[in-house]
Formats: sequence, C-alpha cells, structure tokens
Amino acid sequence: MDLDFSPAERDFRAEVRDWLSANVPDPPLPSMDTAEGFQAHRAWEARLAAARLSVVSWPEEYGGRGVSLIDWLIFEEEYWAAGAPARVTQNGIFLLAPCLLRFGTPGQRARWLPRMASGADVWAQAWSEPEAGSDLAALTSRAEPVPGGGWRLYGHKTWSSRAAHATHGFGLFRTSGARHKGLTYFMFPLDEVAVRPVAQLDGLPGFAELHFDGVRVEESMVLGEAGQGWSIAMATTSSERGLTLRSPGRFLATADRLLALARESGDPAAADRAARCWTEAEAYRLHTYATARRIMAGEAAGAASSLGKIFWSELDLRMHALALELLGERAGETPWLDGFLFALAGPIYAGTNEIQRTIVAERVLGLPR
Amino acid sequence: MDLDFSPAERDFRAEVRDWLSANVPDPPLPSMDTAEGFQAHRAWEARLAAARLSVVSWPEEYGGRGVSLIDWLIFEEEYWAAGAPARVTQNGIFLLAPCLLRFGTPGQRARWLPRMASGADVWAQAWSEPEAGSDLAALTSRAEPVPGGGWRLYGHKTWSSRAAHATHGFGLFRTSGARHKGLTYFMFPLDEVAVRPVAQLDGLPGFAELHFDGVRVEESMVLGEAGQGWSIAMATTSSERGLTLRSPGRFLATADRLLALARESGDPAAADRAARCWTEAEAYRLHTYATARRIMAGEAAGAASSLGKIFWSELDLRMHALALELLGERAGETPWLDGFLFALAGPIYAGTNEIQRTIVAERVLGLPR
Amino acid sequence: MNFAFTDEQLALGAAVRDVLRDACPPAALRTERRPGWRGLAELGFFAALLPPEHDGLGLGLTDVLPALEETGRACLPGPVAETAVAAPLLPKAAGGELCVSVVAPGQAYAADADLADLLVVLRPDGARLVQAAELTPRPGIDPCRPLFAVAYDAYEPLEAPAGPVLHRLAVATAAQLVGVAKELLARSVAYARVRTQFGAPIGSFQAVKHRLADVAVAVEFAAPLVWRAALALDAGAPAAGRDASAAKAAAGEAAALAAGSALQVHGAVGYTDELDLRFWLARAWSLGAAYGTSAVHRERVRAALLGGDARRWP
Amino acid sequence: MNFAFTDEQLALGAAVRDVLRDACPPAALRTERRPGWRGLAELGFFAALLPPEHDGLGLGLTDVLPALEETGRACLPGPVAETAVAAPLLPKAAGGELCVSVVAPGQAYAADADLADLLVVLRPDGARLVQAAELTPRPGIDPCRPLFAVAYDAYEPLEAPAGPVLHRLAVATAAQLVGVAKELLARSVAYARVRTQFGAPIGSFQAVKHRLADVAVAVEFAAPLVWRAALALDAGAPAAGRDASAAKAAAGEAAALAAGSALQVHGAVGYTDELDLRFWLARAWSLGAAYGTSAVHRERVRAALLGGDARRWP
Repeated sequence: MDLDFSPAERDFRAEVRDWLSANVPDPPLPSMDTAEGFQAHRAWEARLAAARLSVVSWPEEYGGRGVSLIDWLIFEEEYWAAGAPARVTQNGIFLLAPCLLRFGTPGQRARWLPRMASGADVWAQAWSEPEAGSDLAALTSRAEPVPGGGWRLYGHKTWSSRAAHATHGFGLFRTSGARHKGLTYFMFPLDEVAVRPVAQLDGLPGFAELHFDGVRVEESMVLGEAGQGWSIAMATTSSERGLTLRSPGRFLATADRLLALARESGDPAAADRAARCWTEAEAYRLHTYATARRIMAGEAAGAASSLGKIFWSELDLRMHALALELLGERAGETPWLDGFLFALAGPIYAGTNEIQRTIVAERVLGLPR
Repeated sequence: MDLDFSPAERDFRAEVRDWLSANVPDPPLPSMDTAEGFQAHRAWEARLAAARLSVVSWPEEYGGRGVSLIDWLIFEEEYWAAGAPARVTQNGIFLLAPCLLRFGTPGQRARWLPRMASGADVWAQAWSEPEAGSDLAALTSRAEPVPGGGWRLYGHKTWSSRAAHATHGFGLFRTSGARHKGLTYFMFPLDEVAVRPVAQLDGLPGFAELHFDGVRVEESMVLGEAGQGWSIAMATTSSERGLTLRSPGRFLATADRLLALARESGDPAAADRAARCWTEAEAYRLHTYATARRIMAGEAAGAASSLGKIFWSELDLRMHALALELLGERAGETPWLDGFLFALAGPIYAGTNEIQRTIVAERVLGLPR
Repeated sequence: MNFAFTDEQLALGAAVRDVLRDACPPAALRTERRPGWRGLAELGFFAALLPPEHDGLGLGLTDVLPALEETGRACLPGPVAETAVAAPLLPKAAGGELCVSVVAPGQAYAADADLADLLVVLRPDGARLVQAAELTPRPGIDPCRPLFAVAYDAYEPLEAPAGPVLHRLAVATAAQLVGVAKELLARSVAYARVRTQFGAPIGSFQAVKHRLADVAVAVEFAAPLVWRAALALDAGAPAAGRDASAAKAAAGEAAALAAGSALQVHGAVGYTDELDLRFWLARAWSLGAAYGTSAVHRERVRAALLGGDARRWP
Repeated sequence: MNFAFTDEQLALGAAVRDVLRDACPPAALRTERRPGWRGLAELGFFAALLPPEHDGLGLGLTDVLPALEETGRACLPGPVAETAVAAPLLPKAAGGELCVSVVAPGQAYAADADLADLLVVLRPDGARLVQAAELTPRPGIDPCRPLFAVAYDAYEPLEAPAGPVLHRLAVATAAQLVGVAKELLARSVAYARVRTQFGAPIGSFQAVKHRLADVAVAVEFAAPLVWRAALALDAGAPAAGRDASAAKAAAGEAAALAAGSALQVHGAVGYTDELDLRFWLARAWSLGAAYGTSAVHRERVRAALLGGDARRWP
C-alpha cells in the first residue's frame, strides 16, 4: 500500500496544471443552460480536445490519451482546482461513452466517440418518464421496428438534462412487454424530437421534455441488441454512481473554497462544519484512489458504488448549505447559489439515495428484500 | 396566550424547592438496581409521600394533592433541578396508575394507589416477550380461568424493568386467540413468579425475565374486562409517550449540566452542540406547557404524543453522547456514564422510535399504511 | 399560564387565511407582486401593532403570530413582516398605510425595496427613516422576494433603538417560516399519497414516512420557541434577544429541512417551474437568510448561553 | 500509487484473524484478560514494528493495519495497540516481549495497567519509562479494558518525542475501531436477518435497511482516512498529526454510529449480558475515548485547517 505518484503521474499533473492556468476562461463562461453559454461551453470543449485533454482516459484513436484511471483522477483534481468550466459534454462522456466502449460496435465507436470528445455532438440523457422515475423499469416509451430496417420511437421522456440545446440523446425504449428484458438502448438525433424546455429553480431550462411521435432512427442507433437495454443501462448507472460522474476533484475544490469562507466568517461552529466537510472530501478522494486501483486490477465497482453516490451527493449538499448559511443574502452574488441548486439534485439523480441505501442494504450487506 | 405562572403556582414551586433543598439525599443514593439502593430509593419515596409530594397530581384520597398538570410540571422541574433521586416507583405511578385511575374499580384504586404512592408496593412492567417486542400484539403468555374465580398465568415475559426487586407486576396475557381483542390486562404479585434478573450494560440487574408457571391471581387483579387489555395498554403507552413518563424537568437539568461541561471544555464546537441541546430542552418544556393546556381542556394527547417521544429520547441521547465526548475516560467518575447507558434505551422502550415515526406518518400526517 | 392562542388570535389568523385563499392563490405568485395586500390592509393587519389612538388594533407581536404563519403558508409575497413590524416606528399617519422595507445591520440588502414607500434602516446606533433611495437589484434565491442594494442621501433619525426592532422582525420572519415549513410538509404528504412507483404510493414506503415524520417533529418543536420569543419580546423579558435568535434559528432549520425533504420526495419535478412547490422552496431559503441565517443566530444563542445568560423565561 | 494492502499486509491480518478465531472466541471475553496474546506473540505481532536487528519484523504502522483491524473485530482485550506501538521505544530486550500500557498527555488513566510489565508515560516534554507504579482502579465503560490511575516515583527518560508516539497510538486505535465497527455492523445484519416482528425479518423493513446502510457508508469512508494517516506517519509527511486526528475522529464516530445502530436494531436484548454484543458496544465507546475523543480530535483538525495548514498529502 502506498500513496506515491510516479514521476510520469507528476509530469502529467504538471502539464494539465500549466495548460489550465493558461487557458481557463476568465471571467467564467455564462451558464450552459443559456443558448449563448451552451455555445461557449462547446467551444471550450473543442479547445480541451485540441490539447487532448477532453477525454484523457479514452483510447487515443477516439481522442484520448489512453491514460490510467489514476491519471484521470489527477486530471479531474487539477481541472476543478483551476475553476475550469462545467462539462457540457458530461452526459455523453460519462454515461454513454462507457457503454459505447463496452457494448458498441467498432463502427458505432468510430462514428460517435471522436465527435463527442470534441464537443461536435452534445448528448442528453433521456431515462425518466412522468410515471417512471425511481421505478425506471416501468417506462412505457416504445420503439417499433420499421420493415426494411430501423425503428420508430414513440412516447414521452422527461427531466432530460441538457436536452434544450443538445444535438443527440440516448435512452431506453420498450421493444417488448417483458418488464426488464423488453427494453432496448437507443441513440437518436434530437432534431426530429419535439423538445419542450423546462425551467429549473434558477429559471433556466436545465431540463427538457422529449416527445417522440414516430421519430425514425437507423438500425445502427441501437446499442447492443434489442432487449439488452436494461443491463446496458445498469452498467451505465453503475459507472455513473461509481467513478466517472462525480470525481473527487470537484468536491476537493468546493471544500477548499468552503474552508476559506468559514475562515473569513470567524464562526467556530461553522469552522467545525467546514473542517468536517474538508476531511470528508479527502475521504472521498482516498476512497476513490482505492476503488480506481481495484477497477484497474479488473474488479467491478458493483453495488459498492452506491456507497460513494450516497456519500458524495450528501457531502456536496452539506457543503453548499453551509456556504449559504455563511453568505446569507449575498449568496446570489457568488457561484455558491447555483452550486447549491445543482447540489440539491445530487441525492435525486442517478438513482435516488433511497434507492441507493436499499441497494447497499440488500446487495452489499445482504439484508432480505 | 401567556406564559405567566399564577401566584399559587409560584407558591407551590417555592414550597417544592424549599422541601427538596432540605431533603434531597447527599451523597446520592446507590443505584436502585442494587438491593441496598432499591431499599434506599423506597425509603426516599416514603419521605416524599409523607410530604405529599410523591404523586402531586393524583386525587387527595390516594395520596396526591389533586393539582393541575402545570403544577406537576413545576414539581418535575424542581425535582430534577435539585438532583433528587430517580423514581423507583415510576413504572407504577406513570404507567399503571393512569390506567387504574381510568379503568380501575373504586376497590382497585383504593387498594393499590395509596400503597403505590408511598413506595410500599413497587410495580414492574411486564410487556415484552422474547418474540413480541415492537410487535406487542404477537404475545403468547396466557391466562386460564380457574373454576370458581380467578386466573392462572402461564408464559415468559422479558426486559421487565425493576422486576429484580419489585413487589408487583402488570402486563398483558392472552385470554383468547384474537390478536388484539384476546388480550387481558393483569396485575400480579411477584412473589410466586420465577424472576431471573438480567444484567444490563452496567452489570446491574435493571431487567428481569419473568416465568409464569400457573401463577394464581384473584379475579380482582384484572384491570378492566377480559379482552380489553390492548386498548387499556394503548392508553397507557399513550400516557407513557405523552406527558407523564419523561417530563421536561429531567432534560432541563441535564441541559444545564451539559452547558456547564461545555463551558469548561473551551471547545466552541462542543459549545454549539450544547447550546442547541439546551434550546431543544427549552422547546420540549414549552411544547409540554402547550400540550398540558390542551389535555387540561379535555383534548386527548393521541398520536401527537409520538412526536414528543421521538424528540425527547433523541435529545437525551445526544446530550449524554456529547457529555461523554467532553469527559473522555473520566466519564465513569460522573453520573454521565450511567445516564448515557440509560439514555441509550430511550429510543427503544415505550415503542421504538421506528414505530413512533410510522405512527406520526400514518396517524398525524395521513400517509398510507 | 395558558400557552395556547386565544380565540381572538386564532380568529385573526383565520381571517388572514380566508383573504389569502382567494386573493393569493399559487397562480398569483407567477404574476403579481403583492396579491392579497389590499385585503389584509382592510383587515387592519398592517396596523395591528399600532396603538388604537393611531388607528391601530393595539396588538402585541404574539397576537399576530397565527396571522404571520398564514402569510408563510400562502407564500404571500412583498415585505409583509417588515411592513407590519415597522408600523409603530413610523410617523403617525404612515404606519399601517405605507409599504415598508428594512435594511438590517449586517444585512446588505433590502427585500422588495422597489415596492416600499419607506425604508427603515437599522444601524447599531439607531434606526433611520429613508424616503428616497437609489436601488440596485441584486441576485437572490427567491423570485418573489427580490433584493436591492440601497444608497441614500437624506434620512430622518427614528427614536426607536434598532435592537428590539430587529428581534421582532426576526421572530415575525420565524413565524412565517413555520407556515412555509407546514405548507411544504403538507404538499409533500399530498404528493406522496398520489405518486406511485413500484406499484405503491411512495408515501407507503418507510423511508418516505420517516423522513416526513422528522419534518413534522422539527416543525412541532420549532413553533413553541417562536411563540415564546414573541411573548418575551412583548413582555420585555430579560433574555428576549437570545430567545428571538433561538426561534429564528430553529424555524429556519425546520423550514430548510422541510424544503430539502419536499424536494427529495418530489424528485426532479419539484425542481422545476412545472410545480408551484418551487415558490415555497425559495421562500424557505430566502426567509431563512433574512435578518440573520441560522448559523448567525445559533452563534448569538451560544454566545449568550456560554457567557452565562442561561436564565429561563418564564 | 497503489492504495491497496499488499498480499503480505493482508496475510498478517489473516494470520491474526486465524489465531483469534480459535483463541479469542466471545466466551473468552467473559473469563480471560488476554486471550490469544500468546498466539499473536508467536506470530511476531507485538514485535512487528521493531527493526530486524532487534528481532522484530521491521514493519511500518501501515503494514499492521489489517492485523490491528482484526484485533478490533475480535474485541481482543488487553493493551494491544499500546504494546505493539510502544515496542520500538523500549530497551532492546523488552520490545515485543513485555506487555505495555500507556499514559497519554491529557488522558488521566492507563488502560489495562495491571497487566502491563512496563508503563510508557507520554508528557509534552518527552516520554518516560516507568517500571513500578501504584495503580488505583477507576470506573470505566468497558469491563474488558479497565482503567487505572497511576502514581510512580522513579522513571527513566526515553529519547522518543511524545507527539509521534501519540499519533501512532491514535491511528492504531482508529484501525481497531474500524474493526469494531465492522463487527457491530455484521452482528446487526445477522440479527436483522433472523429476528422476526410483524411476520417478517426486521431486516426487510426500510428503516432498518437504511440505518445499516448509513453505518456501512460511515465505515467505508472512515477506513481510508486511517490508512492514509498511517502512511503519512510512516513517511513523516508534513501534516501527519492533523491526518492522524482526522482518522481517529472519523473512526470513533463510525464506531459510535455502528454501536448506536446495533443497539437500536437489537432492541432491549442488545442492552443485556445475555448477548455478546455488549462487548463490542463497550469497546466502541472505550476506544472512542482512548487517546482523545472525537471532539478532541475534531478540534485539532479544525485548528490546523483554520490555522492555514490545508495541505493535502499526497
């Protein structure tokens, strides 16, 4: 057991840090949920990609550097410490891409991954439906085969992050009646889907509803095989909950900012809460190093990734709530208010924390269903 | 709305305070779970009774003063503030007596209440069985009628507080098969019951197991009618959870001691936790004044008493846990360690807090079963 | 000792509720800045704390607690507590007639200042009355409670010391927060009864039940602290300022818990403009920050208690 | 970067587990003071931190973490961490052979001092070795970890500074606490699977599931802080003392949460001598208080971080 970074890892960290310090936009970009901010974020992704820093852990042929998970964690630490922009590509690169890499055909990977890495395509997730949230397998949107090949999509998806401005979407559609085994994983361009933006608490359309009225998609837009959608999606949500969606770097940067705020406040009880959060962000970082090592050794993250989802989402919320208590009515002038609104969704998305606790209890601890 | 004590209430408070300051034993009595301590506590009850202070809210004919609930709360505040001994009679006076007063015959009340008030009889509760804890209605101990009158009790009760030294017990026994309506409320002398003391965490027999092998009881030991036991017991647990078992005075005294400890420690984060606890003890006191007024106006405490049980039991545990953190290895030299062990049981007894939260959700909020 | 609202106190609350049910439905929150204000003014609500000789109702803060709670339940926009609490400070004719916003010490901004006829500026050395000010909108969390930075040249000194006014404002805001928390809880319960997942209403799952029970406990035990603080302020009790801080902190935390739980129970839909829930969420947070966040008030309670003022009132 | 125990480190843990499974079953906790110690000594466990030239295994604190965790899982009585950690301080022959108890600064009492051949007294100005002391039993929470007040006349100064020893003891105790917490969780799960109420195992109720899931989260994220602290101490990293405090606080709180949850899941039976559970409950609390409670260590972390030392290692 050690915590020593290799010379190559230290060099990589230095390269990332230098590049970011020369390139991170100042002032920060406008919100990615505005049309203007969306394009600015997309342009930022293109710059990242040009430096081969947008998807460092992917194979080189798709725009990455083929580096290890540890390097990816280093990249993330530096990225968030530098105050770099949120990733408008995140649904694609963190949710869809792992599935494409594992279940996609060589043709699908070659067609979609490089464009995703450069921000040329921006993908929205489309899991939930009005009557299928936590109970995702209850979804009713369906795909009907078209004679001669391809499919038509019907139904109504909701809470689709980024869909107001994105170019493509991915999600599950029913191709037969079986609850889990009747689901198929589709990718689709958004241009023929009826997209109704939905304003969030901050007044910006971070969500959208998607209405499918026979949207035509090619056969090549099916990921894996018909009926495999549930198991592919579960692999996705496992990576979503595991390492890739919320790397520790994000929370380390937040914890550092929170500590500075608490120091300024002079309130020792607030300082105690901030110090706890800072230590917990450290715990998440260290835990992730251990998990990354296990994954690099070929083990699956599995149900244990639910432990991480519970931990980081509630830590993030606690940190932002404390910041708001320290800032009072000045919070709106800082990034903490937007951060708080975003953190509020953490215990809900990617499987609510109620679902996660049940997974931990049943699959990690072995309690009866 | 006001919070003004009347002159009579102020006079009563002064009388209680003066009497206690002249009479509270110093040094404190040994634990009531030792044979010696039990007798010392019983003698203390007799002194309280001689001053007509053991059961102030009972009618005068049974040893009380017939004062209001507000006066009783005043008595309790003074009692605990004075550091007076824990009440060895509490299972009787706080659990059985309310049922006797409400459901007992005049003969039962006259026979049992005065002896309970003076500590001549000390009552143990006998609700739980090995397979019936939270699920009390699953109990299997039974009573069989004896031709010519009276009953014989059979079965096995457990976690019976005080039973190691008490003189009498009360509990539910099955007189027919119906889950709730087959239960009957019995009182019984402990001298023919096989009592096996059970050591608690502190090594003292705060619990006992009771084995009934045809223990003979008279007809007059049935409280209410055969088959009414469940509804009578629920009235008991309602008062147990409501005002009478854990009056605010106890927690106010604990909060004051905790504040002093936190002040000494010089740790501002501990001071914050202590100040919160102190404020919460105040909230419980004020809430209880409001509840007492409602009960005095003829309203039932009902399911809302579950809110109080959750609040005081978790507050008590938080206060003692903080004290232990401040005292470290010196805790054993203070009353805080015993207090902590006792507080640990608070979220378990009188209906676990899981049961209480479900009651609040279903009966107060109206969520579906 | 009768720690329960009188019929008159409850009747004022019920009258306010009736006015707001008609005049301040959730739809009004999307279009109006001061729905229901006219009806409340007709009830005399904004002049409630004025003495009768100044055409007021001559009530104490305690008397208007149920009414203030109703304004929270209805999510009534506008500087409600400010206008009601500031009335006795104003020149005779103005109290109860004019809309007032307040700048508190340590608070940078005045809420709804653009609606206000007068500004009361509380400073450690006393209160000031400002008739004309330059307002600069500042970003906040509550679309129905916009914030403004305030700059002014002329002001009139007021005789009232700033401290008690601030305590009364904090307690009045705490009473509103109790109402906000109760409404958030009621909406969560209503949603949990009808929203079905896994073939059952989500309110039948223990995790949801116990979470909402915790909210009920928090609200149940915050409210008496608010009532006591109002009584203590009305009576000029010795530790009334400390008790006001305890009330504001507890009510703010109860409302924040109710808001977080409401969002968790509603899931993603609670986060959006589709539901009215967002108005109460925003109000819980904006009033939680008004006149001192819970952290600020907790610190004040701690300083008083540790400094040795652990007197209980009564 | 390989933040995972090596095969050797895990093998030592497994060897300790095997010894204790046979020699320190729960029944032994009721009758013996040092069950399993002979077997551990034969493994070289108590000399693990001694250099090979002193007949030790030449290991670092990190290397014995899995073994220490196993001593917690087994609830092994006796001054385990004290004897292992103090070994390198002692005169050559004594390390690894003699049983050691420790008096820490700010800590009034020495645990298991009546079993100890030697006492190490840590004082701010340095460490002392005490051969003979007068012991007075003091009341404590853990029947298997009795406390003693210590009085002595003669002592031998030790060269080691007290600070690093204390940090190592805190981290070794934290590793034991992780083991105690894991065993409490395992016993809670096992009981919840078989205890039936309302016609179902109580472990099928969401309230029980989610409570135990919270324990699993707390333990899962305390452990890496303990591992990091040991590595930092072994490496002489700059903020190692702060990281040791973070580890002790997190492990102590995780164990306290596991203990409270275990008791709640077991109900009244967990509170009694009838079940072995009480040994682990007592150990969670006694080790939680040893070498600084969580409150004490949280204060140290806070002081370091607020004072400006927010360096991360690595």
